[in-house]
Amino acid sequence: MTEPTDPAETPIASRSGTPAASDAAGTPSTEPTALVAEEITKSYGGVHALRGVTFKARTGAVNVLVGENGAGKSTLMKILSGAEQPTGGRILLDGEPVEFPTPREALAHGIGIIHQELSLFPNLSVADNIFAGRELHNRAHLTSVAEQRRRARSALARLRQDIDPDTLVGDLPIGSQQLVEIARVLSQNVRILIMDEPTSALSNAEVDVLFEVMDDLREQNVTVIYISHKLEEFRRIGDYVTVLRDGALVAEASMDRTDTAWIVQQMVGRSQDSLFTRSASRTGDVLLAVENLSVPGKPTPLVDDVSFNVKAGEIVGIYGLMGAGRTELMEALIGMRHHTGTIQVDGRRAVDGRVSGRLALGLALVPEDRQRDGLVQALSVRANLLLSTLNTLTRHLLLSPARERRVATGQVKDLRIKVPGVDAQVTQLSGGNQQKVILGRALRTDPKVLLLDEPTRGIDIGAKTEIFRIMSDLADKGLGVLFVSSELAEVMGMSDRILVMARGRITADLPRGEATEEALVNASASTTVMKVSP
Amino acid sequence: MSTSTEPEAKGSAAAEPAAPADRVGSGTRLAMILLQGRTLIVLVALVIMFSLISSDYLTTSNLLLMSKHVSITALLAIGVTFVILTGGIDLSVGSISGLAGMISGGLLYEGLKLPGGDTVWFSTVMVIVIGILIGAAVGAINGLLVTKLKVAPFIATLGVLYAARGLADLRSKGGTFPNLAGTPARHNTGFNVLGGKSWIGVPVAIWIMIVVAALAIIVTTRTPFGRRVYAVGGNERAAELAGIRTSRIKIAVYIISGACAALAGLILTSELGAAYPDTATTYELNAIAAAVLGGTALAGGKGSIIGTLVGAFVIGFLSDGLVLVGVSSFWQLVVKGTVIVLAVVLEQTQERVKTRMTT
Amino acid sequence: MSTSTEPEAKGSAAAEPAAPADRVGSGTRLAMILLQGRTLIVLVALVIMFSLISSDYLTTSNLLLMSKHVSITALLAIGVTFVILTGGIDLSVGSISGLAGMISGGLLYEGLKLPGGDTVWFSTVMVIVIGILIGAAVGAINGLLVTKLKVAPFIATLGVLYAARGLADLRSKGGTFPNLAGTPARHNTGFNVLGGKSWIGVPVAIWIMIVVAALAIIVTTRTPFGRRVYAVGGNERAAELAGIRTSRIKIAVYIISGACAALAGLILTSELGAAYPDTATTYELNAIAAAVLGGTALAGGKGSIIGTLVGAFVIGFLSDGLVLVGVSSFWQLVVKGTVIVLAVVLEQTQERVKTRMTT
Amino acid sequence: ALGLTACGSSKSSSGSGTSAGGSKLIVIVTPSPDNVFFKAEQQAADAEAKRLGYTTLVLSHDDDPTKQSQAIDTAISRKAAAIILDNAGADSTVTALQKAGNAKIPSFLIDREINSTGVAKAQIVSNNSQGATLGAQEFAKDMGQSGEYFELTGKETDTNAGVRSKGYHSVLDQFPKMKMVAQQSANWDQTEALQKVQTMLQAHPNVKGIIAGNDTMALGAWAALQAAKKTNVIVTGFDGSPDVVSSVLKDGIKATVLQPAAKISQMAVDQADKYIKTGSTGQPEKQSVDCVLVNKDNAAKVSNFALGS
Ligand SMILES: Nc1ncnc2c1ncn2[C@@H]1O[C@H](COP(=O)(O)OP(=O)(O)OP(=O)(O)O)[C@@H](O)[C@H]1O
Ligand SMILES: Nc1ncnc2c1ncn2[C@@H]1O[C@H](COP(=O)(O)OP(=O)(O)OP(=O)(O)O)[C@@H](O)[C@H]1O
Ligand SMILES: O[C@@H]1[C@H](O)[C@H](O)CO[C@H]1O
Ligand SMILES: [Mg+2]
Ligand SMILES: [Mg+2]
Repeated sequence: MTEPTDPAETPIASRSGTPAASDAAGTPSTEPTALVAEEITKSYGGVHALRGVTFKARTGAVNVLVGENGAGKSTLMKILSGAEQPTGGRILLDGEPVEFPTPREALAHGIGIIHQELSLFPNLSVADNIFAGRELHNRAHLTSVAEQRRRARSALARLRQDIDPDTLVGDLPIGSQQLVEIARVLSQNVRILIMDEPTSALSNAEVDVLFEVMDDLREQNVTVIYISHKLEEFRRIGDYVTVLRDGALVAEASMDRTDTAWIVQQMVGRSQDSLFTRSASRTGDVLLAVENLSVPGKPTPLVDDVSFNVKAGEIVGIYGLMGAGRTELMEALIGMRHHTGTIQVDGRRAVDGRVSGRLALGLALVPEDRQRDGLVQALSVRANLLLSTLNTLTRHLLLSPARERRVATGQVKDLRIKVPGVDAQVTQLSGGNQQKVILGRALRTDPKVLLLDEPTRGIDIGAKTEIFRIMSDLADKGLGVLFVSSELAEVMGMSDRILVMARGRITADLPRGEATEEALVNASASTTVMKVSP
Repeated sequence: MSTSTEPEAKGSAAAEPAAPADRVGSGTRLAMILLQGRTLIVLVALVIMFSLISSDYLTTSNLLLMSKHVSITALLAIGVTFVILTGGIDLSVGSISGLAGMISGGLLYEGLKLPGGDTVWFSTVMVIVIGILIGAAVGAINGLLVTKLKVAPFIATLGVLYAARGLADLRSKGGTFPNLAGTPARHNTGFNVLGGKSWIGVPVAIWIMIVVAALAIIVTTRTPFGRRVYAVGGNERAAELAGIRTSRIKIAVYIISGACAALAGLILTSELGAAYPDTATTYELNAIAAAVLGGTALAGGKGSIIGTLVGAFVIGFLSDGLVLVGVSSFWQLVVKGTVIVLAVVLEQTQERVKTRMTT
Repeated sequence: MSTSTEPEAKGSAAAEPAAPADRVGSGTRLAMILLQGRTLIVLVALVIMFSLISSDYLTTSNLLLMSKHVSITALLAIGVTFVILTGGIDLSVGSISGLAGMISGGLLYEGLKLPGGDTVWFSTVMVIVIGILIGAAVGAINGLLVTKLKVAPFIATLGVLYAARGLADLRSKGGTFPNLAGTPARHNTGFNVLGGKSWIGVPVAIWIMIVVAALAIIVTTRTPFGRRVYAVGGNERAAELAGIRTSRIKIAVYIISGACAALAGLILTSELGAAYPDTATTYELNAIAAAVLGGTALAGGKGSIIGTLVGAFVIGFLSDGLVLVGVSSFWQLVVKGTVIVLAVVLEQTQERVKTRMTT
Repeated sequence: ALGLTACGSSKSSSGSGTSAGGSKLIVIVTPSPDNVFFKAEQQAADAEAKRLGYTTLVLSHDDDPTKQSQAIDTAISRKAAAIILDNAGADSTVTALQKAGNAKIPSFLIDREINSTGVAKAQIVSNNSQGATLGAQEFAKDMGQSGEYFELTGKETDTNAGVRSKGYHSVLDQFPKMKMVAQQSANWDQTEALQKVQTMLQAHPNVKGIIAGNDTMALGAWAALQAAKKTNVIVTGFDGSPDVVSSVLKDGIKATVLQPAAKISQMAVDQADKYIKTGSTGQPEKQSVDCVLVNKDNAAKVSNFALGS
């Protein structure tokens, strides 16, 4: 089932796609279906998230659901798991109509879900998280702490994780949190398992383990519904694929009858030709020079004596495994973390430790966790876009809404952000468009060096391509771009130069030509420090 | 990773949109805001009800009087709204009113006694300015405690609630400054203007409320600072990353709150013609209630000055109405509590109906 | 979707870990909790300081007396802690104490007057049970307002604060029930045991506090219900998605809070030997302060009953100590405010030092 | 050093023996001193006690019986020789005083009575009923025995509030042309009186007089009248506080009823001293001191709650 991982085959880098190999007609209709969503519609006020979708999940198979950001995938899953109520349509379980007014009823019917936005309790231990809502207790109704701990450990062991069940979930890196959430639903012995982008924060090795577990589940006749934006991944694990576009089902097929190009075409509604590839721009002077930068941490520094530079017109990728310290490096650069060492931007040395000082110097960061660090959820798209540059918009000390709207609308057009209007609340946008809003805010500060931390996490191919195009355009205009990614294909396709981090250190600095997959993977597991001359 | 859905935020799901202005043209805008106002219906209902019971309720003079009483709550609530918008809370406003009243009252009554035995007298304007500065300074202490020493706002301002009240007591050793008339020779007469005089038929206190409210509306909806206040309350980390100096913003809102509280305290003192240390005790609850009633979410990031004003009017018009129609003070409490809760419930029902209508 | 980082949560970053128990063996566990206690150092410092000033402070009889005073705050604060852990707030506890005291006091003093003209008398135990049930019922109203009518907890409980106090007033038309001794024939003597008697030398009020605290500790740390309380406060949406009936949990915590408040009110009433409607006015602030001082985060999900107890002891031992050594009531306020803030600051410094030590 | 409370240092109190009988500490507990009446009480008691060689601890209960009970606990802890108390509630004070009694600490009540005898060694109060009659008669006279008036009553839990209101009505109800058009409690509080009177004036703009249960409320009422430019309305208070007396002199408030606050405090301390030394006060428990009407005629002779000659 494994697809070749040659980057040339992945849609990001492929120049031209094969025309549709098969059609929706290839759908086998004889397979037994465990769960059917029939003619489901869902509206949020004026937004029609789902328009009469009939989706079938085949028993004992991995049913992949794909589609662009905002296609309605998560909404459909929320309805199937009782977290949302459909505006119309019905759900059939083994042919019987069922209703799930709350998640409890869905759970009672053996439907478990891993939500796209983690739904964990940061204030509780791993074991408490795994058993939240179905705590084990003895006859005196006291929690069976030891038993919970034991079972939590074994659920995690199934994912080959050695996380202490007593750790607070809030203290875990986001990847481990995702694994805890997976362990939780695995320990529920569900017969239908919904996974909404479960691997968005996982390393390749962890994904491999997860897929082994999914194979086991398939053996046990568990029905899996799997959502992902990572093509090579879901092609590897999926049995069936269903494509949603703009809230409607556009195609479904048996996975082996499809190819990448066909899927992408169904998703975006156009052929793959328009997808983007980077051609390197000319590099100029050093714009960002970092020397001996360290971020203290326990037991070892989170960032350990790192030196590197980024030149004008250059896109530098930082690859590494989760926990390598890349986010901490980015946060130190932007002034969100205490650090030692020197940072120079375009020859000017950073003295002010605050974010405002770093912005003034010409740095801007698009953070990894857009919900936590990027968006002000209660504010409009416009307010979010303009938040860093309010002072440039005043006349006589006052903001002019008309002017704000004009500027924001321009930015929305430039970045092709899909919005109902610039005054819409930012949470009404899909993930990819939210990401573009944050990118737009960073760009408005006129950065010399743009810092992007996992800029494509959880966003669809179309949006991904656009973000790459923007990065590339910026580099062409003479900006420096430093971006963190955990996806090999992505760093290799987009970077002019690749830094690899491991345990807080830079372990490789490879120009595009020398950056083979093997070299990157080796360096990411390495402990030897690369000496980089700035 | 997602943090908890703050229940307050949920409870006030019906809150007005964060920045209610600049949706539509300024003409319709006001109408929309008023229609959206969560408690406006309650206010109208109250006025109708009381005017049916008593013909003295809906008279110009009574409306002016009630508005004058409202101005105290409104000033406190406007200041507190700034703080709540950033996600903080200010319990110290009542005490700040008391302290500012005592400081200014003392300056008018006995001047500033220097260690040498001399006494310095300040002009009325100076006395008022000093009172407001005292409020701003106490607010700054709140802000510094919250930002620099990282004390939770509830605790920081609760501590200041006690300490400021204690200082107010200490100023006069518990006693009252009974006479704030001043003497012409010292240029400190006329303090009674704040709370006792009118201009074109409208009490000065109401004018002050109008000016402060107008400024606050402009600041919250039309200035970078105001936008930053919402951003800090909406998502502090994101605000920080957007280059906003969140500490500065927070210190600023506590200063604003302190200054508003001091102004309210001066008006109260001026109206009474006497300063006593217990002035405005427990007024913080009314102020916070007005803000929350007006749609400000305690979790921060949501609310509006107009909403707060409506909230303050509901509380004030209700209290005065009950006295006017002669309800016993026990029933006053019961009715007040019930109306506060009902106002929110009613508003939410109305919101639900509206949502249903638009879908 | 993740909501804003609640500033309170940040302010109390030094809070004890959510579930302090079940980390390590129960022997070391207590030691760890005590060492971690954010305010314990302050408590120890207070005791040392006052005993140096006055030899009457560190005597058994004074410690018992102070602990008895603490028991009121502690009972209120334990109940409030449950509510705060879910991310709510309960401002009505003081009023509930007053109402429960008046209801029980009235039953003892004049019985239940039936419309027909007859009077029903209840035994002391029944009177106490009724008082507690009244508290639980008012708590249930809070819970229903918050969950079913989606009123923000601050507003819902503020409304109930006023309404319950008004009802307490109405029960006696503002008057006091002067004599709660009961008569043997009616089996309603002995009410004074709650607040006035001792058992093996320790006042009954302290025993009640110990029992309630022990139960609360078990419930919060060792029962599924307790976990769910933390879960609801930590991430309400996630709790909902995990199949937890968040409404039930919330209603339950308000009932617990109401019942605890009623118990505190009964002890107060018993101690005074008379029920008056103003009993426990503004005690809610002290109760919430104790909880927050003890490390409970107002954003919910973080805190512990033990922390709350320590918080209550700090507030009580401080107030009593200041009175005992004869500090003027004005300075008492200033010192109280300062110490509350300092306790949090000190604790945070200590946390920072600890983090530094472990790195 | 700053406290008016000028309390005795703990050294002297603990050094003076272990038994209550040997203590030289007198604990003085009153409501909040922001009413000058209580402040005068405190100061007079404090001065008298010091004059007699006692150390003092001055506390205030802010009209909260629970706080009062804790203050009495403190007196017990400090093994006070006597307690001088202006109490927080006629009924809710009894148990606390019994506690003190059990600890062999005698209590001497001033200003307000309790609904129980045998608990305190003395209850020295001004004759509120007699004073109210005086005030009401003067009020009726100033009103010309006809017209609409308001009454501001004090805190319900304070017996004085009820006694005074009753005393007022025993006189005023005899005049058929006098009509009480509104009655509200302002809880002895100045601001509350101000705002309530303002509102009452809306409903009854033609009111001719306001009779208040004490002087702080009378001052609040007067401020409301000044703001409404209705200074021809007749106001009568109760206490004889300096601020009202000076208002009387300036043709503001018409009259008040002087309670000899200082004298009552002194009497209580003297009797406490006698009791400590001899085991008896030599007086009946309930003692009432007559009040004096203060109006324009004699106001100049009043100073600090005492009528000079
Ligand atoms: N609570 C809501 N209020 C309004 N609109 C919403 C809400 N939730 C989702 N939507 C809208 O519904 C549509 C579908 O959203 P959904 O989250 O299902 O997309 P998705 O396919 O999961 O996208 P992604 O790949 O980005 O996760 C989007 O247009 C989104 O903006
Ligand atoms: N709360 C915490 N306590 C202890 N260690 C932590 C904590 N949070 C993160 N770490 C550690 O900090 C390091 C960096 O974590 P992080 O996952 O942010 O790195 P990263 O390279 O940015 O990875 P990612 O690919 O997820 O962005 C890791 O060693 C991680 O285990
Ligand atoms: O007698 C006193 C005074 O009149 C005071 O003004 C209020 O309280 C009463 O008890
Ligand atoms: Mg989704
Ligand atoms: Mg990272």
